[in-house]
Amino acid sequence: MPTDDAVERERQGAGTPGTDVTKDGLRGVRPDREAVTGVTTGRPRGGRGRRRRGGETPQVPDATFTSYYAEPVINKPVWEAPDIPGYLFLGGLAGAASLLGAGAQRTGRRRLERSSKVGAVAAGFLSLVGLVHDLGRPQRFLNMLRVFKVTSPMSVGSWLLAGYIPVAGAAAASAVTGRAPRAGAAATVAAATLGPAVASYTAALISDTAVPAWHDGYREMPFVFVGSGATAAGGLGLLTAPVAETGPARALALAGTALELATFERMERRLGMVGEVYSQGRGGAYVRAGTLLSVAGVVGAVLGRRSRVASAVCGAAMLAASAATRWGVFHAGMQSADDPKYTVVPQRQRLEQGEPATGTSTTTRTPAATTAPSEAAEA
Amino acid sequence: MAECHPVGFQWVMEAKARGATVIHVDPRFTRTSALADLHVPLRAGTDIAFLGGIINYVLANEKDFREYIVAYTNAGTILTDEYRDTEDLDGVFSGLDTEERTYDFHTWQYEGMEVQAASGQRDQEYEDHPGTKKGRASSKSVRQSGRGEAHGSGGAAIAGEPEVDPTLQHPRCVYQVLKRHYARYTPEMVEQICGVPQDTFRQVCELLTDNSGRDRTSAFVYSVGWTQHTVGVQYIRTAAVLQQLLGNIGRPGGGIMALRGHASIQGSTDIPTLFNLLPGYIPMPHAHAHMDLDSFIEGESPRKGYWAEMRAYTVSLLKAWWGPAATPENDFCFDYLPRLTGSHSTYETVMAQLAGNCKGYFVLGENPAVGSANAKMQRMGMANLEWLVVRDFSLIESATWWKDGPEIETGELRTEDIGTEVFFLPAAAHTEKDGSFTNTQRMLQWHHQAVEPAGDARSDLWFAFHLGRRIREKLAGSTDEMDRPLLDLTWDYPTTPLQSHPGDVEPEAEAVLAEINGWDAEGGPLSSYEQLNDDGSTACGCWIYCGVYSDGVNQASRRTPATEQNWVANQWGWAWPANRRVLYNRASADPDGKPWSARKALVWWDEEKALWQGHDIPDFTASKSPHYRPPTDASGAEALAGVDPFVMQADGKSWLFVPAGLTDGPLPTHYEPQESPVPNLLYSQQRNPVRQILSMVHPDDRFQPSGSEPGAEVFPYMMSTYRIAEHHTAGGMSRYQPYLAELAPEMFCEVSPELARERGLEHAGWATIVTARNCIEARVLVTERMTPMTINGRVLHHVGLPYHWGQGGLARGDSANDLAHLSLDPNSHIQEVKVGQCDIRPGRRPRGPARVELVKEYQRRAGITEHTGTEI
Amino acid sequence: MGVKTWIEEWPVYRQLTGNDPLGRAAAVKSRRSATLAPRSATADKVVKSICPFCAVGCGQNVFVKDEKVVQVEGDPDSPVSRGRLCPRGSSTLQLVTGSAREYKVRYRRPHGTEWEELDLDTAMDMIADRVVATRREGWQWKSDDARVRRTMGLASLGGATLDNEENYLLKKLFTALGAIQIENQARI
Amino acid sequence: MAPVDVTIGRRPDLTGALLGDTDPAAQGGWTDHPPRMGFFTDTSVCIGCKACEVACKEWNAIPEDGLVFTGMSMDNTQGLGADTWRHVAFVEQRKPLAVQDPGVLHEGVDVLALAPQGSGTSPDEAGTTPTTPGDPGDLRWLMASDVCKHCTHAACLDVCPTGSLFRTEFGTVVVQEDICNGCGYCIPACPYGVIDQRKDDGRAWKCTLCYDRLTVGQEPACAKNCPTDSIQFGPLDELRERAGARLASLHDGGVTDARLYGRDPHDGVGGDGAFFLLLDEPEVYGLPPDPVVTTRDLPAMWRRVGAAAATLVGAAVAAFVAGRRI
Repeated sequence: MPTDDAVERERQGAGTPGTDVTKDGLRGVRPDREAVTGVTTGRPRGGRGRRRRGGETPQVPDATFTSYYAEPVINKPVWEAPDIPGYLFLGGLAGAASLLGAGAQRTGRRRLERSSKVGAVAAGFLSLVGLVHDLGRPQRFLNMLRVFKVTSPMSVGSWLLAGYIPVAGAAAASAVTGRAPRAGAAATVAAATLGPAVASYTAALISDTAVPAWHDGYREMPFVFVGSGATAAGGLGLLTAPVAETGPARALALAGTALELATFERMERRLGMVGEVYSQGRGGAYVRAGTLLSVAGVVGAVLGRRSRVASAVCGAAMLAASAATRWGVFHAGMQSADDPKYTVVPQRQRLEQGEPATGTSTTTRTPAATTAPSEAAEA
Repeated sequence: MAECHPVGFQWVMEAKARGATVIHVDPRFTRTSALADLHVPLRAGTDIAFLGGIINYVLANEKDFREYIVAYTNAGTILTDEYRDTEDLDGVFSGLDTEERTYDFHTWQYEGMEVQAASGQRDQEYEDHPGTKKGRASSKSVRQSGRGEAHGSGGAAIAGEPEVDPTLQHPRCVYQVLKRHYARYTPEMVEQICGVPQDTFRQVCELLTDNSGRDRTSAFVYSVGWTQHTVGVQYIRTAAVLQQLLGNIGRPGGGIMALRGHASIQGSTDIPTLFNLLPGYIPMPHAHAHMDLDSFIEGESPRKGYWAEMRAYTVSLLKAWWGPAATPENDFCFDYLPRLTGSHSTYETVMAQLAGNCKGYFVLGENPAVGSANAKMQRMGMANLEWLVVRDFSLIESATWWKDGPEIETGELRTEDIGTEVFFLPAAAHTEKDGSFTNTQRMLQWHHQAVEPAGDARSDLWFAFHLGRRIREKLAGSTDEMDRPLLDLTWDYPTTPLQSHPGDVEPEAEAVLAEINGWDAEGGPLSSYEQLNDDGSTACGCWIYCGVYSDGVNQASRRTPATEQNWVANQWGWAWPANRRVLYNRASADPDGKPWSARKALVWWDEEKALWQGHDIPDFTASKSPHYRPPTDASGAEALAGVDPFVMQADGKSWLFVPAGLTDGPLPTHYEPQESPVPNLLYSQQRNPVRQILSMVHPDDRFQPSGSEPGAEVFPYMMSTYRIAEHHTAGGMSRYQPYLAELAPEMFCEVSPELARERGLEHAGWATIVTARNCIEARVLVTERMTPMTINGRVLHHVGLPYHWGQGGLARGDSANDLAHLSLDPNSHIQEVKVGQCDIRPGRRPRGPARVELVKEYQRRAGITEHTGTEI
Repeated sequence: MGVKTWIEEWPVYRQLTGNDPLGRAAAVKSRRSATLAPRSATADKVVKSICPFCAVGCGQNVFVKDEKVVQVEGDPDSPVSRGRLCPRGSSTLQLVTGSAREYKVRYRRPHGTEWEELDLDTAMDMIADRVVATRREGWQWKSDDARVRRTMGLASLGGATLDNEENYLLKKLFTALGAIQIENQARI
Repeated sequence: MAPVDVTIGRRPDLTGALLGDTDPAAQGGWTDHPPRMGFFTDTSVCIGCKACEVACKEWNAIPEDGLVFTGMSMDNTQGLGADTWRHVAFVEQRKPLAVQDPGVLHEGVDVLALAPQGSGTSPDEAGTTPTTPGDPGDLRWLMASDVCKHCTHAACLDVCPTGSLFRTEFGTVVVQEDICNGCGYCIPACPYGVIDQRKDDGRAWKCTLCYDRLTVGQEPACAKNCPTDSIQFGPLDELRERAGARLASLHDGGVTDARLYGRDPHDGVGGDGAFFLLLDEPEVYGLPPDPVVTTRDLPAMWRRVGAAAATLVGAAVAAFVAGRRI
């Protein structure tokens, strides 16, 4: 028994670390940080039977989860609604609307073109407003362009928006005024090129955090987001364009909704326990509302495609659906950040399965190969 | 220690790193316990039983360091046959006067010797001393005045040579008396009294004794957990007995270390702002008819040891204070010293305030409205003053009680009715003034002024100096005899102009230090108290500090880095006496002057050089050979032999048995606290029979029934007050600061889960704690660190009460000291706040008059009267 | 600042031209970061001191800049503390410079309900007057026939937080006044 | 869209830019830089005095962080944040510390009834300071001073869009207060919950490892004040070596619970610049058991974003193709 050995060592004064005062001074100084507690005593020998009853040690019910007084492990985002969910929603709307606008221009759907382009620049701009409004120091917004960081989706997004809003604006202006059609066309192409990026980068933005429900959903989140964006853009088209021009909008909304619902479902399933935040609490309520609204919107839009009113109502429902999805994702993420179990349990499971997160494969030499672990994880 | 002195605790950790075992004995599991190897919870108030049990173990198993105790202690000294132990008298010693509640110590003496005096209570036997003029002052008043602090420098008066049996076999020798006295402190008894399981207790005994002796030493560390009891001095005495038996005094790694709570609390005892002492532990004179300097010295000082030179110390002090006015003809102005008549401690002062006799009050860097026992009485006392001066950094509770004190809320006081005139003067911080602190190791360290104080803030040096200057100016020309001491006072300190306050000057602290150090007839600085004369040719403000300004150099400001000197670090600051770091370190060598063992060498006799040498400065006459034996007519230091390490003691020995100097017995004996849940299992004597309570009877200070007395069940729980790492004492320096306030923002109490369940206390909720004095509320911290104890077959719970809070500052709450009573240690007059009885109930306390009513209801339920708990 | 400098200070430019293409370190160091200097290094003087809290007596270094205390740290030279400080000692800067410090004399007249301001000089004079009067009122030459030569009218509490020199002057003054009810925390 | 492996990294080798054992200062373009500095916090000698919390606040002039009594043992600070850069955790457990004898006995107490989630119970739902079920005669009180980990791969820094957060020449991670615009991105990015936004100020704040002091060779305030040397500061290589030796000596001494946290340069954040010796699982102290820098997955994220964007384009084209019919 190590106890007794330790005690015995101490007693004999042999083999113990120690210093002696001698006539010549102090011998063998050891710093205080080398102190060890609980090695020099033993529990009283002869046993303390009444204190040591074996076999009664209860277990914490959920043995895989302990925490520090139920305090969250990560700090919850300080982002607030409506700024940030609005930013996510409007970005998606803008990006997809730019595509719709370009297509409408190409296929000669003037009303759809105009409303999509105006909607795109307005949404893009408001998205920016939401972002800036949420800053702790809004007057320092320009610092976003101080640096270009590929590692920061927000940086990438800021540069994107900085490029996108002027071209989307130019495209819209040309479409509305009919002036400078060639420049307008070029701007339209540019906006349509940047649009998909604007619609999708926000998925990377929220996934590139330690918020379990966001980060762990990074594989599906971009598809959820572009799907949601497409639904919104389609909805905008349905709401604003005459029935004759809404075909592509309806189709886009249909595709968007299908994509969104399918990938969302897949994401929730894959997330397992963490995915429950998407069906619980405030986040879950928004997500359910989004699903209902988008399904209702799409079904209504298809069935009522001849009715201007029905189309408009369904378009509005789709916009609301897209917004609700973003609000839902936003709040679900907050919920997952607030409860330590969403952080601890998956990590603990990883460890228990002997698959800790590592960077060991960085022995690879090429930069591209640095992605290997996540690829492997995906497989 | 980790709680209250974290930086000091690094040395405990260092010792652990070197293999030391750390045992923490405390009712609570604290930060210290967390790092200790063994935590031993014991019932608060039973330390003497615990330590006494270890003494019994040592004696019964002959684990004592025999050579050490034979040579260096009074183990072999034979006592008079009149002595009766607690064994004979069921818990009291011979000489108890039950009327006066005092002991006559005459029967505690050594065989064949005349009446002797000792350091603690030297004036006790003033009346008996041959050569003193008989007066009529009550010896009771003298005994009650108490001189616990005089232990600070030790000292004892002995006339004649005691009979000694070096074989320790004589039935009346101290060793045998000790053995009989502690024989009943068996492991079984320790378990029943203290709640410490026998196997744990045995382990402590074994660890301690195995680690003591020639090759090893053990140290004891205590704080106010020991002093704040009705038997506080005897707690420390018990440790002293044990450490003597084990040979752990005067040796490296040994000793008993008091961890004191304030930067210069040691200094304020050495240079005492205490009623019963003059600087350097010279007692304040008691009132005796026709007492002059000679009879004072005769009555107070011994023949042998350094205290034999008390006349030189006293005369030099009088010369420092009254300079040219102090002449041999006028007894060096000895008559200028005011005289004591009994105890005038802070608690008597409060009674005097309540009685209307004490009308003016200075509160200087202290917060009695929170920090003193039964703080309500402190506030009520202040409300009865004519004027109050508070000097502090912030508007502490002691300055603001008249507008926001608890009694305003209960309606017991009304601001408009309070006639006290209050002056609040902002104080300067240590960074704004020069001066020295004396730390808990008796080491003076100088702090230099960094900046001048701003606004009206001034140093207390400035305050004292200018107050004295103004008073002297106002009285200038007075012919009234009562003003002579003021007008003759030497008060002409050099000053420095304050740059930021034109016209204002600051006295020079170093000049004051020079006066404390003292000078010779030519005004040259002294370097040692051995140079002091009793003819008025030397002046010295505090003889034990003599040498701190030797060579005209401020030794307290020496700062040779630790890394550039040996491990004793004598070149950092200056420690009294004579810069010695380990007191009585002659005992680190055997009688022949050789270190007891190679690995425990500290000082030793170098035959070749015929000098004491070592790492530390020898606390011994450097050239005195171990083989020196004094001639029979020698006196003073010369009368000490080469084997007498305890140079302040009259016999040069350390005392296992204290024949004189303590008011409450020559040997520590376990008594139950003033308020206890159990009867004393050792004797029928329940409490310390001479504990100090009677002068304190007051309606706001009712005691509770104890043990099996009816009504005791109304207050079923033990309580202790204490400090935590996050705050400083009464909070004046911590609760007002955001960074500390946020660490412990509210008053809380600590209770075990068992107690919480028993009383329905909610974790992180509120509880009300009630005693016969007051009730307070606190947040509840339910923690397994508080453990129930089985005492005498009954499960007992402790309520832990940190006492830092008050109504002021950022971190607020009720003051635990409002619950405490005023039952004091008779030697030191320190209150018993480390153990009491209380009730605890869920929820917040009543507001307004209902708070007072709740306390009264408890008093009624417990049947409390003014006589409760005052039994002898 | 010229356009060239402006551009050269633009981290994007530094990203493109320097060693930090990802813009995570050298390229993005700000002007403030480039000119950081700790106040413990820029102080005018370092004054040796001792911690004012408990009696362990830890060494402190007090850093002074422009006649203001700007930092208080443990003194590594001290054999007592080796440069370390506990939470209370660590808060010394806030203790001596914080907002809780009072710098004005306050006066509460008898039966008053609020503090009033008072000039320090006046306050000292008033206090001296009261000491003289109260001392005389409480004066005793004798008690039970024994000479006592003292006043019971005034008392003092405090000293454990004060310097030795301060305690010395206080004890000296109070004793000369004949006041004996002089106490401090050591009793408590 | 630019995935991470674009060719802008022409001069420095960007191997390990997002994970793995690298020299972060060199990665950041600091040539000739001093050794990487860090903390080794050995909680086995921590006495929980909180000197580090106060020293940190004094040096960095951090605002007071709330006067709240928590019921979390002696911890009223609760966690790291904008106004708390050092946080001492207090954990009361029914577990033995080697062969230390705590002397307590709580036989009749069902800690699970009092705190159903054990130490994971929030104090307001607990009847006692939440503890870990175990033998009623066991008790240990763990204390640990937490701080920013100064990760080798720091997500906060990676996601910062302004370059306010940057890697210093000492390999530490510092917020530049003259740059931060309070976007808040770094806050959820941190896998440890270290950095946070100061509400009235808007900017993000965290431990700087006393960057200003380091520039003149001074020790960070917390490490300097630590009464028992629980917080050790120095070149990371030295600290890692010392920690290994310390771990071995604790294991030899029977403190088998001791483990190092954040020392392994191959963990999910490439090793911490401030690492710890713990006496229980990390989550017991409020630390994530297996943290990963979120940007490890960023390349995959960008690819997914690219794919999603392409899908959107495809959907739009299809919509116009199909739109003629529906």
